[in-house]
Amino acid sequence: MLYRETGQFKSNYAEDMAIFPIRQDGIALGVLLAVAFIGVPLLATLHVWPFGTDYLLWAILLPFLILALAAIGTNILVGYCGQISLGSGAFMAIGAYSAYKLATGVHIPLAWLGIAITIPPLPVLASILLGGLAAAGFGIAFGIPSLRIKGLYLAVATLAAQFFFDWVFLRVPWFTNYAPSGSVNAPELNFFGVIVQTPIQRYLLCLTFVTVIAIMAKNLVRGNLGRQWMAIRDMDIAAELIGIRPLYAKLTAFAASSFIVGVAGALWAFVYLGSWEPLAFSIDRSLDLLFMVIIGGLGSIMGSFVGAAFVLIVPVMLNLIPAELGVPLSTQTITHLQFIIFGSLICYLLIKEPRGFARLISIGKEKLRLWPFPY
Amino acid sequence: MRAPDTSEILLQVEGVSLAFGGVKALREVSFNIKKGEIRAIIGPNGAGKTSMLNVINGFYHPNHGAITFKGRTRARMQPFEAARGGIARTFQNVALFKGMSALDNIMTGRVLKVRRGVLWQMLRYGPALKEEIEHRHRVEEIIDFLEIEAIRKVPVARLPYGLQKRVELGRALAMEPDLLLLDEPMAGMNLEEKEDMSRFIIDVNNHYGTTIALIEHDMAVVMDLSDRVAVLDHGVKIADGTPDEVKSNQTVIDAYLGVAH
Amino acid sequence: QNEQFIPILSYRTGPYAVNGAPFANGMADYYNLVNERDGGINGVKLLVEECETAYATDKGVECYERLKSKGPTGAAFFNPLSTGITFALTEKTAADKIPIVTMGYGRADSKNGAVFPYNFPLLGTYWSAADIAIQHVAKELGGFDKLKGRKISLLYHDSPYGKEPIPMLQVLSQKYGFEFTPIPVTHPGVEQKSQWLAIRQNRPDYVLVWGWGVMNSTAIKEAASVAYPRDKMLGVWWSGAEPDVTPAGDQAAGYKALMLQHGAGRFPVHADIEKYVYAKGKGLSEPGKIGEVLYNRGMVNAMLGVEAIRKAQEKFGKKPLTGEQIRWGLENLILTDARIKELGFEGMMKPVSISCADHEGARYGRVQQWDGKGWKVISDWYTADESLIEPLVADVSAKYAAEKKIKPRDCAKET
Amino acid sequence: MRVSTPKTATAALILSVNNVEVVYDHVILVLKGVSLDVPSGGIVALLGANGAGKTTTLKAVSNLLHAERGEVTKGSILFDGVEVQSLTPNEVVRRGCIQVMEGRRAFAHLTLEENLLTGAFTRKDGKSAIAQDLERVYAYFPRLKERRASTAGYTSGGEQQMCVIGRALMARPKMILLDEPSMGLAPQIVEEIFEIVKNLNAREGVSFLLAEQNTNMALRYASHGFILENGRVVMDGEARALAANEDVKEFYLGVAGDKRKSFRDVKHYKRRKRWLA
Amino acid sequence: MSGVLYSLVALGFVLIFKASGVFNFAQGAMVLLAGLALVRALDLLVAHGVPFWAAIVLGIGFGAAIMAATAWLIERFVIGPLVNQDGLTLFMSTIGVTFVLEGAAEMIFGSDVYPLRLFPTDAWFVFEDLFPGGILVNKLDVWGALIAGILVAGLAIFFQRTKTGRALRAVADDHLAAHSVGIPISWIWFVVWLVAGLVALVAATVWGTKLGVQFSITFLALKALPVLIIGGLTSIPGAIVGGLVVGAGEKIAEVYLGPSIGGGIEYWFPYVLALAVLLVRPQGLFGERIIERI
Ligand SMILES: Nc1ncnc2c1ncn2[C@@H]1O[C@H](COP(=O)(O)OP(=O)(O)OP(=O)(O)O)[C@@H](O)[C@H]1O
Ligand SMILES: Nc1ncnc2c1ncn2[C@@H]1O[C@H](COP(=O)(O)OP(=O)(O)OP(=O)(O)O)[C@@H](O)[C@H]1O
Ligand SMILES: [Mg+2]
Ligand SMILES: [Mg+2]
Repeated sequence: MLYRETGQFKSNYAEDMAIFPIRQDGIALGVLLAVAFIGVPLLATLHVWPFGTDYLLWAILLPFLILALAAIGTNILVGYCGQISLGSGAFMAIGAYSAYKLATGVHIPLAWLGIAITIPPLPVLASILLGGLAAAGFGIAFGIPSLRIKGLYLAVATLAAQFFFDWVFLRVPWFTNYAPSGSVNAPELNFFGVIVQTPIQRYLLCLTFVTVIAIMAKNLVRGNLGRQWMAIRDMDIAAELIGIRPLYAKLTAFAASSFIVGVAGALWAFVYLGSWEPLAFSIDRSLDLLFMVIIGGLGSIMGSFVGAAFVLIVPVMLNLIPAELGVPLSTQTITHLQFIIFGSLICYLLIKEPRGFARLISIGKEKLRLWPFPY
Repeated sequence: MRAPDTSEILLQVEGVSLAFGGVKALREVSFNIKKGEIRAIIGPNGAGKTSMLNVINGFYHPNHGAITFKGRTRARMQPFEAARGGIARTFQNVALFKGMSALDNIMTGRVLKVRRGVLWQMLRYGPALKEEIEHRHRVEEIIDFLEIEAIRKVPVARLPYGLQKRVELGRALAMEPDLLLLDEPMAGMNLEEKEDMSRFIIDVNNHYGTTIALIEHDMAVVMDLSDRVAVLDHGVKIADGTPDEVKSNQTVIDAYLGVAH
Repeated sequence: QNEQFIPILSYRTGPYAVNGAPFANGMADYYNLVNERDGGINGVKLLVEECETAYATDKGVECYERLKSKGPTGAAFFNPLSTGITFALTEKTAADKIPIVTMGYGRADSKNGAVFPYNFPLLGTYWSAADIAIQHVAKELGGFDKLKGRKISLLYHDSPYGKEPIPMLQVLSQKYGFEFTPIPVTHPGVEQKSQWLAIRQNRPDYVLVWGWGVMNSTAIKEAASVAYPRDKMLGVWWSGAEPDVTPAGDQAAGYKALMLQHGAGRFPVHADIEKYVYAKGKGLSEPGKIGEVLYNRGMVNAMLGVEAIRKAQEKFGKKPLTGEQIRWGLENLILTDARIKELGFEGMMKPVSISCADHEGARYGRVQQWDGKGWKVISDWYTADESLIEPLVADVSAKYAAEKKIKPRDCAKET
Repeated sequence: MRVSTPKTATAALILSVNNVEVVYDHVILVLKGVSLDVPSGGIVALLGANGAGKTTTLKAVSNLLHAERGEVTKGSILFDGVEVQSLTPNEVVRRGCIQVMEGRRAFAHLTLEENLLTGAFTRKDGKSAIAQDLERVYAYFPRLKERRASTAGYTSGGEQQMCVIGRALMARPKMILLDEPSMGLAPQIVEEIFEIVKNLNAREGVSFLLAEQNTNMALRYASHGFILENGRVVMDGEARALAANEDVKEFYLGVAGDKRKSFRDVKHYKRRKRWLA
Repeated sequence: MSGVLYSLVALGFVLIFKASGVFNFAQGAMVLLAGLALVRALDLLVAHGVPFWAAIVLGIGFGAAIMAATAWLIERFVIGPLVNQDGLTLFMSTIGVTFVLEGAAEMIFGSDVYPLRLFPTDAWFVFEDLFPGGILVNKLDVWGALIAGILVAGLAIFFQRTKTGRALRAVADDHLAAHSVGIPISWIWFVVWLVAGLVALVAATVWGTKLGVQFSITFLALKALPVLIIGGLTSIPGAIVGGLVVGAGEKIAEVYLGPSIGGGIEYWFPYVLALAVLLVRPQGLFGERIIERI
């Protein structure tokens, strides 16, 4: 009885086009946002369970938010535009390192021209956003081959970006400001005078980024551009025949996706890690993001969140459980078991619902609407 | 009621040839489509009908020959340019966007009409929202017209074949084209549905003045609906004329119809 | 509860598991020994928990967050066994006031306790290692003057770990006039063909190997295939354990490596471990691997931690202590030869003396050589040259302090 | 509504579908208890509007629903006396029941000839017998022979359709489930196909279950017909009786009274007859 | 030349892709599993005094049995239930399989480095007078090339000439339609995964000799991808040609470009090469054309 749309009439298209046409969904989202923006910080400040320690905030919520953001970006490209990319990690890296360079000041001596380009250190917010833009630029460049290369071939081709940028940030000392170890430190997180330092501040910062970008992404994907992406994804030839320019659609998808992924990369580096090396953005990260998107549901913003939560939290849980239960197994065995269980879980989920949690949720809702009748 | 404007030629196909390796799909085919008419193209399987449509909207580039559309002659163009010029089409093997709802599929037909830029779309506020609603309005009209209100929000992959064809027509209509190319729009439909579809085609033609090129194997439909019929066989045009002329043409009967209808 | 919580960040999976597992075993077994034999430290039991990092920085950070406030007083200290994780944690540990012990690795400049109050690169940094390595090369050649004009290459794991020694080696090459070429190897290091072709063309007099995990054995194999003499290869102490040479079989014979003081072998403390831990079935290692290089290193590492806690208890009482208190213990830890003997580590290490200004505590090293079956110590003790390292440490750590707006402590005022 | 006497219970049934219910995706109920029988050696037509559930019924019979996330939740399907649900799809084919799927699903990267040969996959009667059948299919569809070496993905819609029908014939089945065989084929080929159906049925005793929109044709060649609407059988009976039924005549055959009406003259908002509300 | 060793891994990918449209990321893990099974059985047998040659035969037999079991399990529990899903889902499921295989292999057989010595590994140099350094030829590479050549010839004939080969290609095109004509997909997939498993076993003997059998072998999967893509996902001979192109390409790049831009190019160069090849031929050098028709 709780979940019924009966009695909710839509008198105009605007209402029908709302993010959640069914009122209960909208209310649920409102509650969620309130909890996220007010409840969590409040509990954390008061150190109320489960926020007794920083662990939940630092090690779960913070990475969850940032990776969810990256997953949204990946989802735009893979889920909405159908261009499989194994290079998201590289674009996170581009976002992170560009933001780092911009925040610490850029100096490019062009000796042969006798001049030098010098940009003074920019504010952190500007650096992060510009980092995203830089990622978008490279995203476009690496998106160009997608006009010819399709499907899994494209996936492997995007690995070129992944490995190339891994190498660049490892071997070109300019990007790390000649840090001898190749590991760089994030600048001070100064947002208009507020210095973000405590876990709660970091959390709120990321939450704001995520909320704003998620809403904009949602608007994009349900608007004209989003429809073009999906058309290209579902059948590129037909899309072209109804007047969609593949060049435009694919490159905008690459740009939007890389921008979001790049911003996520900058946040990951600045806000979460604080100090990082290229390995933080390796191929494993790309694969993780792809997992999040697929398990969450291709072509679903909501799904990106669920997917990120799953991929991030399940291994942690698997890690915690034996310790809590006091299972008398060697650490080695436990770790291997975790691998096995996590792998099996992924396979199980894919079999159970190849279209991910988003689909499970929508089936659930449909059932709920029909309840108590099975069909 | 309807009097096709015989004077104005909308599309002229001139000596088009198309070959794939050894296969000659089209050989020196010439014909024209006049503004406002319903033009049928028929012929046996593999005659080159679909290829002809593909040439017209730029998916295939002819080896020889030229296409003149609205007075502009082109040897090759890109499909999206054709779409911009006002050519819309449906496909023989339904080519809907499988992951989207019927409504969204039809909305994609409006892609070329959207004026607000990406930033506006991202905000989805004010003018952007207003524009989106306008398009939605147009699309709802088409949905009404095609009587598919009930399946608006259903992902098209779930729809039965016949309804998919209807959605596809809706998508083409949403483009408000000057020339509508229909590739076997009635395959896989039963009589009642064919009647409906005929009704839609005639209405589109009457109300919006859309010119229609139609490929169909159901002779009854072709004969009833079309103003002129071109017949292809093995890539060659073997006849061209009014339905009655074609129907009684012996070459056509031998090559295609089998028994006189 | 009367328990002191000690986390172990280990990696028993992934490409570096081969090296990570024996190290973690050594640590865990020693803690266990302290519990089983002594009933803890002055009655305070050690509560140990492992967390798998797979040598990945972000996992390491997650483990850190998870474990840092466990137990009645929070984590005693962290041993990340990864230079990358060390970099990522340096700032956090300082904020959380938990020491980070990086024995024989970590950032070399963090020996400066004035700027890095919570970092303890015990027993030797990579700069010490680089200096000792060059001392040994010079000795083999017949004196420092013979270094002039020689070619020395550094084959390194392309990560913060492998890059650390480069600045020091550059200083040394300036000073002694040898030609220094760094050659990076990409993680995980199974691909070294072109590096060795380059070495073959360049014919350096010595190749220093700064590898980890599979990279080491691959280096030896590739050296064999381009016929580069194995006895001209000198690995750092992380490139000188059994898993680094055994996969290369006979080809490894002649290969040399630095020792972080200790080598392989069994000492009195091992007998205790067998008696108190393995006899009760609580040991983690395969019995045959007790006494291997990395196992021993894990033990030494654990021992230093235990002794630091003991030291801190002297000041703060025989109860579970906080990280901040244990930091004091570390900073004032002094192990004499007598104490080392008492602990059963005699022959494994030299005395240690840690202070505010010197978080390294000792910088001795020896060289061992693999004869095809086992490691043989082939050199005397070397001591790293303070006069070269100190300026570099001061310079780099001052930069860090400036960047992070840290006001260095005045060590003269610390007691 | 039954138009004529129920099917003769005496004739051996090759296929019997009993009260089958099919659900897609766990929530979409498509077949709501469909029952139909095909007598051994019979030709049965399955009629109905778009979305009535014809394709679903056929897929249930050949056990292909699993792959589309559908499942039979109720009822049973017996082919040749064996419960189909307990078989794998390839066992169903091995037992002699093959389906021609809707939508021209030729193997795109194989040539037309290779496509036809895959149809003979389950056969064990030797190369020459297969070669013979290949010739027979080529005789039915000369166009296929002409284009035998072309990659199926590039052939025209009609060519693909002939190819999949030919492919099924290559299996020498006891029963063929034909889903919209006439779709996209030129009129004389359609005639040809129904002649083939008739011939195989008469000469080799192959049974057919035919989902077809071309009601006219279907009822002309079938012995029985079932009309599906909305996942339920709403009418069945002998083909001739069905063809004579006034409702069927109007809505499926397009003959009002005695004369076919022109497509131009259909009324806009036509009254629709539904047997079920 | 050394690129050919990657071909051995790439071959496993091609087999499975060609027969089921599954892009099998787990190939590297399968090499690890096969290698561990082999080397551990070998060690055990030798330790029990079985003569070396007999131990090898038995060890390979044991490895093959393990691969057969793996193939069966994968078909039964992962790929089989995923019939008719799109390529991406299948691809991701094989990454799940990778986790399981890695965990299981190390749990059962241990996670140390196990030396394996089945082929000679010494090298000789040719053309040294032609240019500095000459060309390094490792005997192992020669063996690898030989084995790869034999495998390729055999498998190519199997796919093009036999009824089963044809059925395999049909399955890759359209799972559902293959079902409908009675191709027993489960059985076919089992066979293919088994063959891929055996190819992995062969790759493991060569790579195990080169690196020792150990976890890092799983990274081979990533190195084999460009080889695979250059040759074409569906072409068996392509795997060899891809290997040669990558092998030659990365060395030339390292020699001519490396010094000027800082070395380590071979890490990404094969991918850039693959990208370049794909831009000219989107289906790789020998892959089947990607059909675009409307
Ligand atoms: N995979 C699927 N998932 C969900 N619903 C489906 C699926 N396939 C079919 N349906 C639904 O099942 C119903 C019956 O479809 P079916 O394809 O059996 O109809 P049909 O009678 O063959 O129609 P047509 O004549 O158009 O082919 C339709 O309403 C359709 O929406
Ligand atoms: N891209 C292509 N590559 C190779 N051959 C092609 C291609 N496109 C079409 N053909 C061939 O050209 C011929 C004409 O095909 P087309 O699709 O135009 O036929 P059609 O008249 O539409 O037939 P149908 O009524 O069966 O749809 C066919 O024999 C087909 O195999
Ligand atoms: Mg056609
Ligand atoms: Mg159907």
